[in-house]
Amino acid sequence: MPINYYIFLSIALFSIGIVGVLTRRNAIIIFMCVELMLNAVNLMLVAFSKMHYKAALLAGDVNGTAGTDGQLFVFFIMVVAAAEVTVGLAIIVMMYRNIHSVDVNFLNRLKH
Amino acid sequence: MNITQILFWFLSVVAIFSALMVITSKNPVYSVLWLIVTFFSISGHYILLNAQFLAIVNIIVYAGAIMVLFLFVIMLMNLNNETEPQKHRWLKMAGAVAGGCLLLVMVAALKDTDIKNQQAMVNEGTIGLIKNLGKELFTTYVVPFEISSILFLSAMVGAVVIGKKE
Amino acid sequence: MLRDNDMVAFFLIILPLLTGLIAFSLKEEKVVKSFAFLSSLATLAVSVLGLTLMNTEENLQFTAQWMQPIGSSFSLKLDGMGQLLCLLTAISYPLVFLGSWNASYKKPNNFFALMLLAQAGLMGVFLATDALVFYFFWELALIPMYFLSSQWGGEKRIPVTFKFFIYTFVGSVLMLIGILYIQSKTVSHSFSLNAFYVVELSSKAQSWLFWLFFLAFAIKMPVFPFHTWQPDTYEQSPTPTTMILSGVMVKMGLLGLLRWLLPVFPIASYVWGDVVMSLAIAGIIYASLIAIRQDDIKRLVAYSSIAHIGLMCAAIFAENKSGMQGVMLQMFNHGINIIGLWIIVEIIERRFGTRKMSELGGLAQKAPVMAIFFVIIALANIALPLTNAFAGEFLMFNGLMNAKSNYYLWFTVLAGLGIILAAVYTLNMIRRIFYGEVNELTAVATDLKLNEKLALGIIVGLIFWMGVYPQVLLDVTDNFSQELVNKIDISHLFRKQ
Amino acid sequence: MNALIISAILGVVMMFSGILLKQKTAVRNVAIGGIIILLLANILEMGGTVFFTIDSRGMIAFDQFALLFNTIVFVSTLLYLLLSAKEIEKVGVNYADYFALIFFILCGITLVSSFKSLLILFLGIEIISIPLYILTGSDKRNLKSNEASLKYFLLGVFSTGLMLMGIALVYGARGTFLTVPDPLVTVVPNALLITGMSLLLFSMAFKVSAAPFHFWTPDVYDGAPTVFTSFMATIVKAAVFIAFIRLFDDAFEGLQPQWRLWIAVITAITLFVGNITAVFQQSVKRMLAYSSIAQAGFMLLSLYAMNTEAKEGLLIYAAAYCLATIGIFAVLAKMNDYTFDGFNGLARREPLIAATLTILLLSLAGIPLTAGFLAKFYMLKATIATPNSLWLVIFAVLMAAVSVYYYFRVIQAMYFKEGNDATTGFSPFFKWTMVLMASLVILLGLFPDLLLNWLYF
Amino acid sequence: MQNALQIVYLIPLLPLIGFLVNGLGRKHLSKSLVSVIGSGVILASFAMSIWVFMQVKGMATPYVAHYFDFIKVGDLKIPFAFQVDQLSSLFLLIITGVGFLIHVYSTSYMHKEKQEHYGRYFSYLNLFVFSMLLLVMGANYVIMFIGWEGVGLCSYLLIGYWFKNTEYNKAANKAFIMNRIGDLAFLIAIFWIISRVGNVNFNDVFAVARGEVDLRKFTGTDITAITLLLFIGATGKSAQIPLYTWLPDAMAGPTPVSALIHAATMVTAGIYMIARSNVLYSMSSVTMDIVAYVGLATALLAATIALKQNDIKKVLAYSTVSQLGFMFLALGTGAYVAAVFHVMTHAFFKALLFLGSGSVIHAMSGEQDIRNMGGLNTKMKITFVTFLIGCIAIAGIPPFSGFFSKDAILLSAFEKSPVLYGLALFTALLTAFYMFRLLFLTFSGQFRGTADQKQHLHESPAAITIPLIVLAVLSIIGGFVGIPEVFINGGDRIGAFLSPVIKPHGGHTVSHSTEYMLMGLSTALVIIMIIAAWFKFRNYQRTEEKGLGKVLENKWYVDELYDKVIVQPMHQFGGFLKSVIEKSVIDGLVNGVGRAVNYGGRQLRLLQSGQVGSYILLMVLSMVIIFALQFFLRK
Repeated sequence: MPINYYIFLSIALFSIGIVGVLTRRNAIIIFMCVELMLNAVNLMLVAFSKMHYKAALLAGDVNGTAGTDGQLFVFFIMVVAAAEVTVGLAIIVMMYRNIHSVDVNFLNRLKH
Repeated sequence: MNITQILFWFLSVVAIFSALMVITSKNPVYSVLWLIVTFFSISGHYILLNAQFLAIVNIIVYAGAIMVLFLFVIMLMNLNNETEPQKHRWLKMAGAVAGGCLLLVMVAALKDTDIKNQQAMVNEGTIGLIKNLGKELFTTYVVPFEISSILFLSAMVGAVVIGKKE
Repeated sequence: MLRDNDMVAFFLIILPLLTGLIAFSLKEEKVVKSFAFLSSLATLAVSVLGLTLMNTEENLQFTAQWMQPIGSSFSLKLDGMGQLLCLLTAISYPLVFLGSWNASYKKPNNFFALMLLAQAGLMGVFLATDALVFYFFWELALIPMYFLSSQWGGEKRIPVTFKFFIYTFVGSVLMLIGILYIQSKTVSHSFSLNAFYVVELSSKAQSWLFWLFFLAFAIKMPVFPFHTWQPDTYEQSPTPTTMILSGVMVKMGLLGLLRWLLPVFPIASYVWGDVVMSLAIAGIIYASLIAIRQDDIKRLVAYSSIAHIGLMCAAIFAENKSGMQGVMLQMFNHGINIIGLWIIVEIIERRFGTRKMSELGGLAQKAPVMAIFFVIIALANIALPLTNAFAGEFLMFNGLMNAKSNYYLWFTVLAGLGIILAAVYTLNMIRRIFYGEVNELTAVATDLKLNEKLALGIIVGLIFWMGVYPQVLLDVTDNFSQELVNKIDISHLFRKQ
Repeated sequence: MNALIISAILGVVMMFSGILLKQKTAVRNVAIGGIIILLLANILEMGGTVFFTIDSRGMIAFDQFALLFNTIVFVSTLLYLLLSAKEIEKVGVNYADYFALIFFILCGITLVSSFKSLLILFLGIEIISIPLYILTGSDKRNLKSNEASLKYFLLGVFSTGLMLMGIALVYGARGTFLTVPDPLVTVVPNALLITGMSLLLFSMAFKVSAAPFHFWTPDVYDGAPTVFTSFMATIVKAAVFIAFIRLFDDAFEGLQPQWRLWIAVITAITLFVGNITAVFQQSVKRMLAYSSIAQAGFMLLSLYAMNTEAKEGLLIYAAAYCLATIGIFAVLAKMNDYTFDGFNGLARREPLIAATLTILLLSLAGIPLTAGFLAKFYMLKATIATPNSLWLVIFAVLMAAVSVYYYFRVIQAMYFKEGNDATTGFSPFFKWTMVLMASLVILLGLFPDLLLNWLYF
Repeated sequence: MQNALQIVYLIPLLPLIGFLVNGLGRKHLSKSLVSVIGSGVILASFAMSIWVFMQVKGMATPYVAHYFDFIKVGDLKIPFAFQVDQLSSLFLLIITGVGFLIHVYSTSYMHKEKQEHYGRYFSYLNLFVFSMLLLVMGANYVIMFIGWEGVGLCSYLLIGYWFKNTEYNKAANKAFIMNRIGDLAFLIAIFWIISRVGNVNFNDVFAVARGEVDLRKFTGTDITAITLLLFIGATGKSAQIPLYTWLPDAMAGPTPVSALIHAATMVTAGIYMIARSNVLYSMSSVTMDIVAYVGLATALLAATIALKQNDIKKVLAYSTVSQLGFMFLALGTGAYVAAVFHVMTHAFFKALLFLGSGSVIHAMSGEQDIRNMGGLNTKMKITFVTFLIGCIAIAGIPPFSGFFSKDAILLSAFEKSPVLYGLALFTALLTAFYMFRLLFLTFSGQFRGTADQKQHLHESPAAITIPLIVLAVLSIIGGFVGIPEVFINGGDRIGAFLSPVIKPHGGHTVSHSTEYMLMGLSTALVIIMIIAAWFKFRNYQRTEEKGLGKVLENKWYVDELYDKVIVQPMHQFGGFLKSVIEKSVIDGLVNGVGRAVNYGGRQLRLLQSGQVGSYILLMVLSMVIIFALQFFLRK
């Protein structure tokens, strides 16, 4: 597949994630939209990984591992995302315990 | 148009549609579910790209573990349509327009790259197999791998600190 | 090679610096007062020593390695102007301490320590031949002054001195940019003064660099219209601080012009000379007219100082030897005179609790000695012949008259109006404070105390000495002025074209 | 490598020390001992003694620059712990865990100061960020702390998203995550690379709180427990700066025409927003938050100039800024009243504290004889050496003059105003540590070579 | 005999010593000691001056004594040097001689002062003499200027001698400031000279002016400018239009001071200066005309004012202004010698008149208004007689001194233009009229003062009358040194004496018969005026002045005009600068920057809304903008 398709698809997903972050007030949903953004990145990385692999093959590097790093990076992103989710949800829950809401607009004691 | 292309377009449409549903669903639970759909379609793309390991991990870790965690939390808080806070209409518009603009400029920027004619190899290529990836991960990438354990440790300590009752 | 003599410059800085730091730890008021006084005397001795050593073939230089990688070194030089201004600083301090001996301050240790630190800073500014060192001391002199004024000053001291601080700070950081730019253009990437003198700058670059530097100096002097911090600050500061501020510190700006501006940007100085002179001379008249309308003695003296500095600034840009020598002489003499005035103002303020001329009067009956001293110093301040300021002003006017500018006659005449206006406000001040009938406030006045007499006596002695034989100071700076005039001579550029 | 591994181990040690040691003093001493070990190990590595030789396949490079920066960080952390470790007690019950998190952050800092791969950068940033989210929210019953934590988290992960997108695009263009690409493979600057670089620029700007990505900073710094604000506003921020400059120096040097202007614009906006907004603040803590934005603006100049002086200057800046801000925060943490009025009359009650605080504030304001001056000096010097940058320099110094305004408000309050707010006592140890801080600031201000010579031996 | 010139420095030094001793010791020295020192040093100087006078008589070139370099900058060398020649030695005599008499007079006149003020007074007098000697002895313009300002200072100090009185102090200030205006012009002239000649020594300057030095040269403009500036300086010191108003006010000082400073010596400094610079003046006809016209106008104006003044000293003061005007007329017509001659005779009779008036005031217990006097001739015979001699002398009746000097001036005016002559003659007649008005009002008729004053009327003591007598004698015979050639062959001794300094200008173009006729005319008219005055004021009745009389009494309202046109506007402008420009504009601008920053801070922090959504929105928007610009700019 042409790499452009993947790029545009990823960017579209990424932008949808951003729009979600911008349009929602629920902290959890916002967080989920960020996860969506991360997944868009993952998709793009995998696509690039295969693109570089193909390029390496075309260049004659038959046994090469070109492109594995992209997929491994996705792996690390997942690891980090998991860790983030742990911490993030903990924070959201802590917040909820205190103000019984997950609405980020309630968060305005700190301003100016 | 071969089957791969058909699958590609199908998965793309599903992914985008479900992503849009994530951000537009009023009920948080639906959002989670649509997000899971999105993840599945992305996993489909992985499989299409012959990145089987990632496809599986994506489903297990993301759709399986993480999203369930989200679902748990949402259920725990008993969030639903009624409790879902809504932004002002024009704020939403502003957000959508801003995001749309970002999409536009990025697309505009990237549409003419010199790699636009390069292909991503689909259906073939072995690097996405767990054997290759595992070898790489435990040789070249062993240092980052170990480092990510520190990340987990700190996340764990953090979760304990935040979650522990005083 | 470091010769023994070369340490003089270093001692001039290190002596007040160390004693200043020590003074922080002294608690007893009498002790710290005496300590500071002795320290200032020691500095004076060193400075006089420096003066006597001037006849050696080379000027006294001190260089120590410091910040080598960025092209700086801790280098000092006791050239003619340095000797003169260090002498002024060194003389001022004992006079200030002596003249305000009777005043008492809370936390005297901090007060005197900061005074001494300021002295170190001033000395450094006058001696530095490395732009970075110069900048360091420039700020170092400012900080203690700020604290002195803010802590021991009048009612509105905090906003007023803060304005002073920010104002000068803005000026100095702009100068810092200029310094950095020039440094980057020097061949050896050095901050040394000599490298600055030979740096090749386009006339356009000179122009904007000129203004960056000039702004810093203009604020410090201050030159109209950058002067508005000055009367307020002088008014609000404790008088010993005001003495140093007006007597010595404003000379930093003049020194800056003479050492760091004119020789580094000869072309721009020539091009912008008329503008600067116009500003300076506008300032003379402006400040004098305002001084006429003042009721507060401190403010009056402050405005008169602006006028005097304006003349010096204008004379500098006359760019000839007469003007330079006049400025040199006047820098010293203005310092002496204005310190004398402040000493008396402080005495008046301490005795009567007011500085309003409208509330004073008839002091000459009760305190004739004070009146005599005041009249002599005030008249010296308006440059009566045979007092110290005359020769300086004479040379400055002569410089103006011989300036290369097309408007030299106008400048001279307008600046000359300043002398007339100076007479107006000075005589009115004398009349309103000392003459006329006594009122209930001044009826109980007493005359000067011994220490005050001593301080003022020394000042009056200097006034006449320098008035009758100014040559003694002119000789000190003669070489310096000549070299300066040679450096800023750009006539060879015109010949080429 | 010494520091990386030892700091990770120390993190684990601290985790267990909470269980094993009942005495809080003991935990504290372990932490302080640990940081000293860390420091020594790092200094030994600077001298060439490496305990662990692990092949990171070119992803991590502990060069002299990184090691020196680590030293600065460890010294700062040591001083931070000496001054503020006691204050951490007040935050919550998980005393040892906070130290553990701090050590994990240090581990992250060693990563971001020495990365050669975008992956390591990413991991390092995350290792720094995740504990910080926690530390920010560690005062659990305080709503402000909660709020700060959640804001920081949401904005943080958003910026992580941007960073990852950037990394992905750069990977797409270059085919590798290494920041120093194979010189044989020349990649012409294409849209992919530039977009990726820009996204990395944005996310790094976010991390260093450069305007207009700075919005989290005041709220988070204000809401977080003061001791942790101190840590994240200084050491962490400096570390991210090092990462920033390393990233752009290594990876995007060839793209300078594409990013230099934007850095300049961001620098100017940051300076403006930071300084101007700080002017009107009533709380010293919030003022310091804005001031940290302002200082970031100055540090960004090093990025803009990107020459030897800029890099040296950034080290000095990091040191100067960390020392001064840590000291000020340490005092602030002991105050009852965080407004400017809370400092009224401090000079009368605590002359030594006031004097040292004054020196630190002067350093922040960039007054000569302090390290802060030299730091700014280096920045300006580096910037002025680059062509067409005069406007930026003049703007920067004018803003520096504005900064004098709010720093001096504290000095004015301490020295020139009367007040009787009884502050909790400062122990002699605290006082002498403050004196040490102030002396370091002055020493560094007089002899920057003491620090910089380490770079070249 | 060479010695006299070698120790010429003693002449000014002695008064200086007197000043220092009296000034520093004023609290400790007794009054008599102060008197002895004060007068003694002047006497010694006078003796020295005579000695010097003897020696310079035949000297062809001036003697210059160089002491040290006052200022030396590059090529500019200003030596501290004295120059003794015929002109200065003549002035030395006048200054020390008249000065000494006035010192003696003062010992009695001021004896009621407190001890320390007495000492102060004498020290001021000595300082004044010192300054005046410096002025005339200076070998260059700068030393002259030093003395020039010095006499201004002493004038200031002495006018304000009674410092409790605010009006006096204001008069003192006025004197100093108006002098300073002139001084400024003088200074600029000096600088101008320096810029052309390179130094200010008289000899060098005149040599350049005469074209005796190659390379350096004055242009016509230079000469005119320099001479005009010098003349402006002279108008300040010598109380000419427009800077004359200080002199009448200066009468606030003790009467001997008025005699010494404001009649005999200081005000003649301007004459001396122009006479000294005659080489320059002769080269500029424009300046000469201006000098002549200003002099004449001043003479006329002051004479008209003097007609209606009632303060005895004010009349004398305006008379002084008027006489000085005459002298300038002489200078302007090129009759330098006549001017110097008139300076000398004027010194005698004006000092005499002032001292006489002092004697009267003394007797009248401080009363100065002549409307309250009258009939003093019987009570104060010596004073009356000497005063009468003074009046005759000033009125210009032969053979009293004033006649010869005034006649020389009139003649020179006539040579220039009959119109000038006519106006000058008219002024001379006015002089006779108002002087005799003064005389008659004071001494003849009935006593119009209070009974108390009448009781105290008495002749003054010897210390007062002796100087009067001496001056009276001088007023009578002083004119003989300048008897014109018409009368005696080999006359005009003063002209001959001064010829090395002031080159005699040709010879008279007027025939002897015309000269006789003019003399006769003026003498006759003067006598008629005196008689008219006698009839008018023999029995004076006080009346209110109306019309022109009132204008004259109020001195043409010149003071008021100056106040309205110069002083008040300046004051108001100063106030405007202080309260509007300084406060609102300049400081307002500076503070405005601060306020703007503050305002910016207040507004900008509102961006920090506390809302996560808006933060992200702003971030995304910035990103969009940067991206857009990035790619837009690249294309």
